[in-house]
Amino acid sequence: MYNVKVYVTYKESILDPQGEAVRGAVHRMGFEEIDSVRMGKYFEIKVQNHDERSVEEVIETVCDKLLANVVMESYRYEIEKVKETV
Amino acid sequence: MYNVKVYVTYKESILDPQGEAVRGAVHRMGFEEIDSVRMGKYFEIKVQNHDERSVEEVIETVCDKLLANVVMESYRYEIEKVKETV
Amino acid sequence: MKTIFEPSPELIRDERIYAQWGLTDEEYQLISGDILGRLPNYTETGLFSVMWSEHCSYKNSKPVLRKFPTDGPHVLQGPGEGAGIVDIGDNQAVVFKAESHNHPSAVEPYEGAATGVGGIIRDIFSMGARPIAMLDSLRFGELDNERTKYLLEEVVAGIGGYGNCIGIPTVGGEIGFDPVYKGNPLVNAMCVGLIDHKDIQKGQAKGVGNTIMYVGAKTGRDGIHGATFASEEFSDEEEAERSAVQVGDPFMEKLLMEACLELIQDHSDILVGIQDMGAAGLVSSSSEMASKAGSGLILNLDDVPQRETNMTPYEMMLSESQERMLICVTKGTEERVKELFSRYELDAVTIGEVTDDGQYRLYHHGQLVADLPVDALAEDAPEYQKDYTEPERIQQYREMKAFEPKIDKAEDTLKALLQQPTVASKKSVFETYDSMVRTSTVVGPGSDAAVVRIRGTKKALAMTTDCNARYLYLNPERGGQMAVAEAARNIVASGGEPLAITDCLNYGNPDKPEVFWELWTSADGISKACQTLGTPVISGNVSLYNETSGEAVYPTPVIGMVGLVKDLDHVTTSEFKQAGDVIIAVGETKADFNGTELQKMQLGKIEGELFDFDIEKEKAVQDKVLKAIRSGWVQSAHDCSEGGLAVALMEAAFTKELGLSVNLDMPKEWLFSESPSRFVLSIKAEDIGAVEKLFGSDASVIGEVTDNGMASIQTTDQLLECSVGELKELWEGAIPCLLKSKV
Amino acid sequence: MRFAVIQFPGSNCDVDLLHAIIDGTGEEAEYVPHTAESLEGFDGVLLPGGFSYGDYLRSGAISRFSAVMDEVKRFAEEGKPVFGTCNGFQILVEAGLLPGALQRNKGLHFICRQSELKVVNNTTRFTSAYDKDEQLTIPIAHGEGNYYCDDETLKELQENNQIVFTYASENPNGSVADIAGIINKKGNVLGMMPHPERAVEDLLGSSDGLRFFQSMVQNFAKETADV
Ligand SMILES: Nc1ncnc2c1ncn2[C@@H]1O[C@H](COP(=O)(O)OP(=O)(O)O)[C@@H](O)[C@H]1O
Ligand SMILES: [Mg+2]
Repeated sequence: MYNVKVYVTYKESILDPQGEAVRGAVHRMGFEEIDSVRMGKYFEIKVQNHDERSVEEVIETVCDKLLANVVMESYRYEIEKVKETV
Repeated sequence: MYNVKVYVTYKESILDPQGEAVRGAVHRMGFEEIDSVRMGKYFEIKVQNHDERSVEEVIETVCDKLLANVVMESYRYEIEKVKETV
Repeated sequence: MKTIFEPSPELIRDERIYAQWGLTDEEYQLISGDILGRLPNYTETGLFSVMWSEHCSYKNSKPVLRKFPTDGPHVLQGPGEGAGIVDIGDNQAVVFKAESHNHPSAVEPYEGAATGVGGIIRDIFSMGARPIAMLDSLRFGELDNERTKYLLEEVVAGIGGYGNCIGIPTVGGEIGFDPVYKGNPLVNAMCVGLIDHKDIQKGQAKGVGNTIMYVGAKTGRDGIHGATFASEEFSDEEEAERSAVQVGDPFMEKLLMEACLELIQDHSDILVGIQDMGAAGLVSSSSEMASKAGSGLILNLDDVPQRETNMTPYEMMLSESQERMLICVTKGTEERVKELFSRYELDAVTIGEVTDDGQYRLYHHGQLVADLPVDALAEDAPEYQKDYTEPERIQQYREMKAFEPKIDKAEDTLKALLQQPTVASKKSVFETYDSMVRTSTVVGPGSDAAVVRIRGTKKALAMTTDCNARYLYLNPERGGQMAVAEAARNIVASGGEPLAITDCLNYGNPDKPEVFWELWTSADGISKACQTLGTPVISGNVSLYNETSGEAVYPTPVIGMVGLVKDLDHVTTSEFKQAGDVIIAVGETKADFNGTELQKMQLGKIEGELFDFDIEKEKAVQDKVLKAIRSGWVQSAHDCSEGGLAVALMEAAFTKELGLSVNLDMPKEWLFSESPSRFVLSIKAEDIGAVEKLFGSDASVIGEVTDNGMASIQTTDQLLECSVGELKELWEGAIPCLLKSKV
Repeated sequence: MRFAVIQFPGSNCDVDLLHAIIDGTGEEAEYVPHTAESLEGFDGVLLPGGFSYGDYLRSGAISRFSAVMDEVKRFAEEGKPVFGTCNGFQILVEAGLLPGALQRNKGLHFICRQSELKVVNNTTRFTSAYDKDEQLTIPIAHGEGNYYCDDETLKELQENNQIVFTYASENPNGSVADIAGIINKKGNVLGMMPHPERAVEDLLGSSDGLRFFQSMVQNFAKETADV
């Protein structure tokens, strides 16, 4: 069993209207020190598998084809093996 | 300057329809080994500040009041100090 | 700071860098010779390449567009501005235009469709009009693969995402499916606005010393060369190099729209001109505004609001960041403008001024980085008369024997047809659009044309988009006529009188003589129909190079039509209203099967000579139907299109799940013929006499509406009997089912 | 009766509410910007539908920080009527004026269509012109209308008769207990996902929403007459 965390964010050059709206709100709340906010997606995925390489392959494909649109988003992930408790 | 990462996810007890939809899509792609998917939000925030404690306070307030709806979501964050390059 | 390498003018010439941006050798020589008398620098070459692209200059399509009738007594603004305008009386006018966003949507369907909607909305409010409705016309490949399903779902989500958020109801549209659109879907959006005559704006920058201001979102590097990119055909290898897509921000646009409308309506004393930044953003809007007014312009690029650092003049001028507008105001009134926009939490920034020497000058970091005659950019792109040849298939089709469908049981054929995605209910799609916001939608999606009332009057506007591209593929000229006729038929069925059209001409690569022939001859057909129906072309959009790996889409000139409903009492919908009403078939049914949904279903392709069409006859029939509606005789009216009479009858029965009992003097196959110029009406029994008298031989009573929930259709060789509820389930379930099914 | 229709940046059903009041009930209504610092002179407050701040982050999450929301809270504390539809409901919930939260629709799609509602509580100042259990046709148009609250809150809502409307035929969004609209304990703040302001004319498909606003007006008239 693996726990995978995937982070999907807009590429640097792409407008992030949501992040901008949050930044505006934060400023209106009085937190002027917050310089910039970028908003992205976050996934926690549990994978049933026993072979580390293939988990990476699976996650890579899923990110590439489904979770991110690589034309405008980039992603990164962390794979963590979980001890099975029987 | 601080880089802050905030993760907002639905509480365990709450159904995550988007995560469920992703899981369905992943299975249709043939990746049956993916057991569960939870989807959340991810924020990268830059804070201009010189006093560590107060950054935490700021982020705590922003998360509590804005970034997460604590009725159904929980959050966690990581604060990282960035070396200023002059 | 990183320095950006820009090739020198000599290098641009020697390495033919201009060619990568789509300029030909001749065009480059024209620029460096007659126009400038020197070599253009990097920025200047970029400006020319984008302004002289097909998308901005219409250099290949201008001769085609010239065929269209664009005048009429009620036309206040024809093609040439952001959108066309038609008078509807009472000092009010309707403003509308359609636009394609095919290529961006193929790359990033959600944002491509969303920004398409955003762009067409800006076209409408930049004229001074309040946008009141949206329509969308979509084409996809067959729903038999994950990619197409994804495209459909994301495009629809993008259209809804933008339109719902900004609060303009999406009231109608159409979706068709054919394999030719697989790699190159069509995403066309149409926006309709309402305006008082006094508020009509022009995109012009005039008056020496007047101020050019920039309002809305900041400029980033998004979509650079989007306009030239839209003018190039895709090849699979290029996929990786495609330029960055734009992300839409409907919230920003909502604020921008309200602020601009306030500026237009309440501050006409200081506003000189306004234009949206669409394709080729800043350069196209600013140079067109100056060129139209015969002025010159100076822009200070350091003052352009920038989202990213170190942007070059080239990048700023060509960026296609969304939700931006350019305005020209009288000198000295900048503070008033700023104050107005700041109430909407928007910045308005002075970036330049109007001059009188016809030069277009850009300054950056204190340096003059471009100095060009503005007309050369905006007006003087060369025009090309492309070669055209009739494609071979057309001759082959002429020689083919007409298609004869094989039908055992008409019921099975009907069921299968109702589940063809092009025929099937689009409810699962249009329910995701807010079709009711602004509480004026009298007839939303699901009937023929949509109807939006004009508050404070007894009038309403009927609107629709239509194009059966299969007919055009078999015969572009006749098919072009039929597209306009079908749109008009939908308007008339809803109780409206057709006013004018907008068009979105979606074709393949015009460098191919066969493709150009399709464009050339279909324009003849569209023009002829427009003339006969009295509906001039008041705006439109050309999208060429719709090909993947050398295969062009069907010639698809989507027609957006708006009609005037003179009295809300005339509003008519397609569904049967009550049992006992008499069903009337208007128009003549023949064995017309080439290019039909039935042929496609049975053969897997369309072929043969397209059946006959008579636009004069069409006009006569439409006039009679409108007259019958206005006389108050018509309970329901539905136009007969894909799938023929059987499908039209069933669609009329579905909404209220009423039954029908019909007796037809024709063989069962003809139930699915797509003979043009037909309607299905239902009327109260007491009006039979009046209706028969009006129509004469153009219509016949074929049966009645029943309340037993059964469809019973007797033909000369078979009785079709089936539960309406069961058929409806198949019809409504078809697309959701295709989307869910695993392949 | 004088109504304030609050305009948040991105509200888009403000015009519909205004017309529902003026054309539908013949009472007065005026737009009030989100920056307003007073609601003096108004007898009722209406929070419109739309996409305030684009519904970015979460619907209603950003609007609740608007200046006018402090006033809306004060107005509500004074026992005066506050009504939020759709995005207005979301804002009331985010602002803590009503319990619970609104999640994305179960089917993940925005849905716009007529819906059938049941009047569960016709004893409120917003629903007194309806019969108990009467069925109404009122449109919905939302992407995040899936009402959520924990079991304890639900129990409380039920015990206090705070559930005012439920979806009658089908639950379009996955709401807990088919909830379409709720009211606060005090009975003066009501939020619902459906749009009664879109159902005040037969021409547009239904006029079942008209009595909602008429209830507000009648009850206000009664109260002021009593004083
Ligand atoms: N993409 C769409 N967006 C909105 N409405 C749509 C869409 N596709 C179809 N519709 C609606 O569905 C109904 C039937 O469409 P269609 O079959 O194309 O009608 P017709 O053939 O009579 O023009 C129309 O009311 C139309 O507006
Ligand atoms: Mg029709």
